[in-house]
Amino acid sequence: MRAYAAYLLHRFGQFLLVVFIGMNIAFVVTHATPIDPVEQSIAAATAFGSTSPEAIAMMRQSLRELYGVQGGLWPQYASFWKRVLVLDFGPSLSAFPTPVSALIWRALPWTVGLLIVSTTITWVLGNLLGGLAGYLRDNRSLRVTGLVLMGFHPIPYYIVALLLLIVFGHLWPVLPITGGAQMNMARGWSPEFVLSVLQHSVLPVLSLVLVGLGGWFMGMRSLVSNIVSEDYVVYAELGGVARGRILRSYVMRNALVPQVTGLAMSLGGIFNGAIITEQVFGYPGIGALLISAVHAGDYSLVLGLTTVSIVAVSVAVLAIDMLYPLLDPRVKVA
Amino acid sequence: MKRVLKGLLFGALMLSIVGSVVAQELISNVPRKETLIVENPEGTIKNAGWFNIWAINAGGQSTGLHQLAMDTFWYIDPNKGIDGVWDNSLASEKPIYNKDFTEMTVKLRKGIYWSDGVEFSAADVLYTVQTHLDTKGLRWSAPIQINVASISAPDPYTAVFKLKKANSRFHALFTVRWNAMWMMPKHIFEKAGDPLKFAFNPPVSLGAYVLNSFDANGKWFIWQRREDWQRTTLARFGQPGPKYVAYVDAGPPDKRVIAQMNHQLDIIHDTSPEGMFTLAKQSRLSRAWFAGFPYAHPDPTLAAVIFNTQNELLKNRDVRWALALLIDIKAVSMAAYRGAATISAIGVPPTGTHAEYYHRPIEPWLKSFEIDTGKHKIKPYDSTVGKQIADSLRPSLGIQIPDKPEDIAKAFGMGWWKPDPQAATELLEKAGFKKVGSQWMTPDGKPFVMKITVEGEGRPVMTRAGSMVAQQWRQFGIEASTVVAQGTLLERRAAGDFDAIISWSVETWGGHPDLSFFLDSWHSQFVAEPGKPQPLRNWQRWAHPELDKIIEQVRGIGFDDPKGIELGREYVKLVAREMPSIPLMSYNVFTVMDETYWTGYPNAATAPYTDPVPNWGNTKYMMVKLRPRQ
Amino acid sequence: MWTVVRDLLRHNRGFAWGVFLLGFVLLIAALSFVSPYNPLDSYVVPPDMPPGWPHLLGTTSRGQDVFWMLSFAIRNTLAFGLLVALISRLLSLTIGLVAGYAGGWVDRVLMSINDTFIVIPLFPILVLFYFVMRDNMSWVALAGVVACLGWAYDARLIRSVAMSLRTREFTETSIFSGMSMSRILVEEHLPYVMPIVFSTTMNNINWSIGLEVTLSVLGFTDINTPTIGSMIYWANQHTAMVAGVWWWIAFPVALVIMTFIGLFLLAVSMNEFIDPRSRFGRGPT
Amino acid sequence: MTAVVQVSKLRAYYQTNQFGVQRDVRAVDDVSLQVQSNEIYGLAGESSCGKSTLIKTIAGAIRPPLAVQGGSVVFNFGGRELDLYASGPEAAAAIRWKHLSYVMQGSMGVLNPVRRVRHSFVDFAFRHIAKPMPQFMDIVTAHLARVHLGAEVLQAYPHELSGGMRQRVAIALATVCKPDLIIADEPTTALDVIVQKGVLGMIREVQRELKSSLILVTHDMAVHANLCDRLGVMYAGRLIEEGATRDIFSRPRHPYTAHLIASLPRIGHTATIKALDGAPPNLADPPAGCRFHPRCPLAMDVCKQQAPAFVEAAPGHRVACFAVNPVGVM
Repeated sequence: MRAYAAYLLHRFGQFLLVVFIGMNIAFVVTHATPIDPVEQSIAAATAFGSTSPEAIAMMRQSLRELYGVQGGLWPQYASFWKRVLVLDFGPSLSAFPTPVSALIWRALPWTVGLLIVSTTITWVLGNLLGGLAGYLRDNRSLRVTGLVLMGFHPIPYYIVALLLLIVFGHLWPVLPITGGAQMNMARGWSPEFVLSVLQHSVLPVLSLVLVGLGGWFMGMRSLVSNIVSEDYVVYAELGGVARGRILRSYVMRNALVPQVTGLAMSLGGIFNGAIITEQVFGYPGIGALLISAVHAGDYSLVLGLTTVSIVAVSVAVLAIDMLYPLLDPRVKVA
Repeated sequence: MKRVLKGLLFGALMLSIVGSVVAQELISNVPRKETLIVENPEGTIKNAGWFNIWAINAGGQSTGLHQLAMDTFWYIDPNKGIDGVWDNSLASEKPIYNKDFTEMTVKLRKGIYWSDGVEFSAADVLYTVQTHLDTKGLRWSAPIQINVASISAPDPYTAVFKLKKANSRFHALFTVRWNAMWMMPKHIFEKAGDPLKFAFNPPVSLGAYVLNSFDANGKWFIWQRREDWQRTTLARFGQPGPKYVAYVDAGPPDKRVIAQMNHQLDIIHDTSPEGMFTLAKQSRLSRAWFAGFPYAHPDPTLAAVIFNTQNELLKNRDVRWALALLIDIKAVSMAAYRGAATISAIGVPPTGTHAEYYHRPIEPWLKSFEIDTGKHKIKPYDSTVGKQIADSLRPSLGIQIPDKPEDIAKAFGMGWWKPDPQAATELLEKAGFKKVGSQWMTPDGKPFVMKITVEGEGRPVMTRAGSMVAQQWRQFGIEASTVVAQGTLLERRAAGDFDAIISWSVETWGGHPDLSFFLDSWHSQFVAEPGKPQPLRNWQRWAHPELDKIIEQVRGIGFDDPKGIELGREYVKLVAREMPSIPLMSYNVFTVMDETYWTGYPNAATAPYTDPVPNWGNTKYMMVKLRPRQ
Repeated sequence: MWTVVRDLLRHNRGFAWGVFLLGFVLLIAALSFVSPYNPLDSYVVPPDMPPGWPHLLGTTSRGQDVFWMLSFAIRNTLAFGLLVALISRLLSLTIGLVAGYAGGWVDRVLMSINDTFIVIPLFPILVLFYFVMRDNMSWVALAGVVACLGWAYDARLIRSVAMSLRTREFTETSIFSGMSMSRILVEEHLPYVMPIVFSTTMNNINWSIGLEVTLSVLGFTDINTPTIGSMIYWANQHTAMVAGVWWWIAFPVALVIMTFIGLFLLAVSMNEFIDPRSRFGRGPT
Repeated sequence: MTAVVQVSKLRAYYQTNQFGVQRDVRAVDDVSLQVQSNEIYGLAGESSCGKSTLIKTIAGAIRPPLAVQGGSVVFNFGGRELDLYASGPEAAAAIRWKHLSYVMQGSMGVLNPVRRVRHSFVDFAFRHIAKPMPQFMDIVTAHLARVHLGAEVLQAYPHELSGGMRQRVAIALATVCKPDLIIADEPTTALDVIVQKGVLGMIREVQRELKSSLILVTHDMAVHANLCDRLGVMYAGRLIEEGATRDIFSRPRHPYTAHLIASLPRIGHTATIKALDGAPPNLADPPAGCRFHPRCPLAMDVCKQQAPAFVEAAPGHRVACFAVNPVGVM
């Protein structure tokens, strides 16, 4: 029990460290950007109309006051941490005066949904197939599946997404290639809306799954093929324990332990994938929001998004770490 | 085992079924036949629920908001207009100035109502102007506070502006060319508190449409024709056709093309030339401004290679001219537009009514115009370039290429500067440059580096033009390359953070010969210190006493005074001699309109009544011309 | 070493295929040195020609020969991958070896930082970097940044090996014989971790090329340098897909996929050779 | 007396294929033996002489690269005969644990590390004992008492038990179904001497109670001496002497056996035993003729050419040595 406590403490420390380092990188980088939100706004606001030059000088002044972008680095750093702690990042500069948090909460559900669905499918399916493939070495269909999955594994998310876009958007246009749901449909748990959301998520999810599967598949397969020669498995077979039971409770059960750690470690990468996928399929998540925010030179929004994504990912990792001991009784502070 | 695998296969099958079989209507609860679907080039609106257009880019504006729900005194059409270029919208007549241009009186139409049934009156005008006087940081606060001393309303249908100083162009502030200062509903805003923090959701409309619904994630906005559309200014031209208008984020160019091929996007705002050609070939009912090549609508905007004339090397006119003489406009037109460009040699876009006011009258002068390379004089102008482009395209495109000179001029432009590397060499040497091996060196012996800033994916066509210009300079031995400033271009342009930039410092009314729209801001009084942000539009940061003289004279005369045209021509000759930026072509926009559901779109030949480019506030006039396809 | 390679070639199908694919890719890259065209020039050949003779893989809408462009593109892309791999190897080797050898708090500190870099979503940070450096973001600079973000995962693997080495008696003896830590690491431990370094290099190259392509396609890199990414970028600018100029996108994608699978097969087969218990957790970004 | 297991002409090789180079390690080469019911049969020999492989093969615990090349293993449980390698895996699975159980070498790793001990008993024994769960648990608990373990171990995870406890759990697990034949491979190696004694004693008790047969493999002759009824001695993958433990210890026929016994420390025996020179042969290519001849004190020329036959030298006592009876096999 004390081992568990120590373990948790350690993981939590790690969690704090990740968040801290991440935040600082984000802060430093965003504040090094030469983009000036005020100039961005003015440029955008006056791009087409006819505005006299003195007017612009005046506009610049009042926007500076409005956005409150004056002040040195340290005060900004301090206020940044204050904001992180209360998860309020002030008003967005490219959608002033709407608070950043409002924009993020609007987009976050889409990304989180996308991630949870695709990651679950990927991880479960990948481990299941991988486990079977490792256990039934000479099953043809599994061999083939393995080859296909491994073919996709090394290809970057963008390329896979692009291929899907071309196939289902252009050559055989049966699936929506943009947006998160049908236009002008009332949001809620109505079957139409849910169905529409599902339909729009097929391609993004598919691209994430296709890339992801291979890793889990191979990991699980090699793990399993090592575990089947472990004493306890051999012994169980000598003991005439049913094959299904052996596969489940002896082989898979033991192989899952490292795979769960693997999941925690790869969440960051998966998140990157989600951002790119959203960009390709115009999915209304935080990926698209982030990129447009960077374009608009909107510090506060970029900071908010980076912060939220780092915290979100780390929390997910922490959650997995906490569940880990349930899976492996031999928990020790690693 | 087998069972598990079967299960997996089944799952995959279900997935694809969810996808394919349940193919739905594009928009739910709105009949497609009564809906016009338009691309909003702003893409996804971060802050969808914000309709207070008077707060500086807090939300979207070409989401249909300023096309369908806003209105103000006057509109100037970039093309011919429904009846004339000038339209009195909320005003019942043209602006009335006193003789020294220190007071402007506006007569308002009667019987115009807000969508919530309140009548529009001078009270709203007063409120709008007063609010901008009292509040800092509203979109039009600055120009109002600079110009307006006071405003009064002798009667509910008259507004009188007392100006701080003479300004013969003050009405421009209320004259829609893309947009202008819109009227605020007094009865809403006066209850709303701080006008900077008020979202104005749902918007109360002064136009013929009112908001029906919108996407919280900012991907689409659907507007609905007002029951009482007769009580809006548009009613003078009859009933608007579409019952619903949807402004949507159509994604990247190829997705737009796909969408229109599947008749899910009636108006594409802009696409690549290749996309345009594809639609022309494959989509039977897709239409563009020109029935055939070059298809695109020439916006009254002059795409140019804009130099930063504060940059040491580029202060010298000879250097600028040398660089100009290295450009083969035919290749640039090819690279940027596949030939579908309307070129212009002079500092005015070759569009709308400008050709007859400027390009044609000025051509004799251009033909005789000489520059001195130091070794000898050359006549750089070649009046046949437009024809050459047409001829070079005719073999591949055949009949759709016009052969009547005036048609060619309309489609491809008239003449341009002929490439003359010899003269360029002489000019550079005159300026103290040296060629060492294959590499040009600056007077102080460093390699001659030119970085051309382009916007990248934001404006593919301009990016392509930039790369071609860079290539031509490079081939001459100048170390030239392009720099992508996606998203940051506007700011870098203002900051003067470039050697040369592909952009536009010349934008005009299009329909009206007056040039003050951009020219006034070229006065040397506005040129910023190097490194300081330059107010629009003199991006080249170029000052010249003769120019200042011209501008000051323009300020002194009326908007419609024919003398304005004379002064305009003076300006044209001046910039031709000085070459502060190299004019390339008009900004041609490939707006593609699908006639599957709607007909009556504007076009160059038979219905040039307005600009089809849908993010223009002026496109409200399109609605009354659109009719469902029979 | 060579005998190993020979044996692998003869008896490991994956390895043979990997070598074949990469060989092909490298050949194409090498051809760029004899290209008749300057990759920066456009409109040197008639645009939009479908694959055929004399333009094997057709020509782009910018009037460039796809085949020769491709040879430059893949060359630069590979160079990028190698550079990233090189820098990140140095980082992961140093950190992995030191952490594994020193153990104790040094190890704990290093690994905490390490895990941080594994967990943090890198993409947002990369995009930010682009916007700080803007046009100074040459692909060398980009390689630097990517490398600095991409060492962590392999440092962990190396560390685990180093830890096992530490307990071997030859380490003890060299400690007693008064060798300095750095010498022990370089002369005694490095040889043992080399195999794993090789195999992780392959994965790392894959990963970094993946990033390069993605960033370029999104327009976050210098578009003047022809790479696989910038090729696709230009194709998108000309809506090549809908315009029916499929060869402009298809061939780069095909070639880069070949590269990925080739490198990947090498990594897998090498791993089987070194240590059958190896895992591949990370998916490319 | 009926034979519980009948092994005849059994050959099992380790076949490795390192980059195309085929190697056969003849760990079990033409071995025949039988074990009677209710007897303890010991297998002796230096480590890596193939005894573990032999019983693995008997128990059907073979994994690649180990493969059976020939011969047969026939069980006879209550009159029902079963040829292990002729009949399919189902048939083999059917007898496991009910009739045939197995105690693995170094039983440390035989318990599933991530599940409680209880589950192992359920997985292995529940279906054979065929009683509702509560009774079944009572039976298990009672049986654990036999090996001096409390019920609490059932709730424990393997890593929470000491080596000795785990060993005893393994034995309890192997015996809980009262099988006819128990195969124990070095059950006490890796245990300290005290624990060893206890465990061995325990094994004997259990075996006596259950009246089941036991094949006991260990290199420790002392253990054989005080536990086994009969003893087989292996050298280089072959059985070279077999007989009643008493006879073998009182009068070893084979020089190798003699050496093994001589190397046992005895009270009052001060003379140091001269060690056997040379090392056991490489089973990849064993010496021709008698595999022992390179180390044999009495080696003759014939030993170098021919392998001696394994034949009775006295009733129930078989030996393979020319020095004992000059019969060879071609």
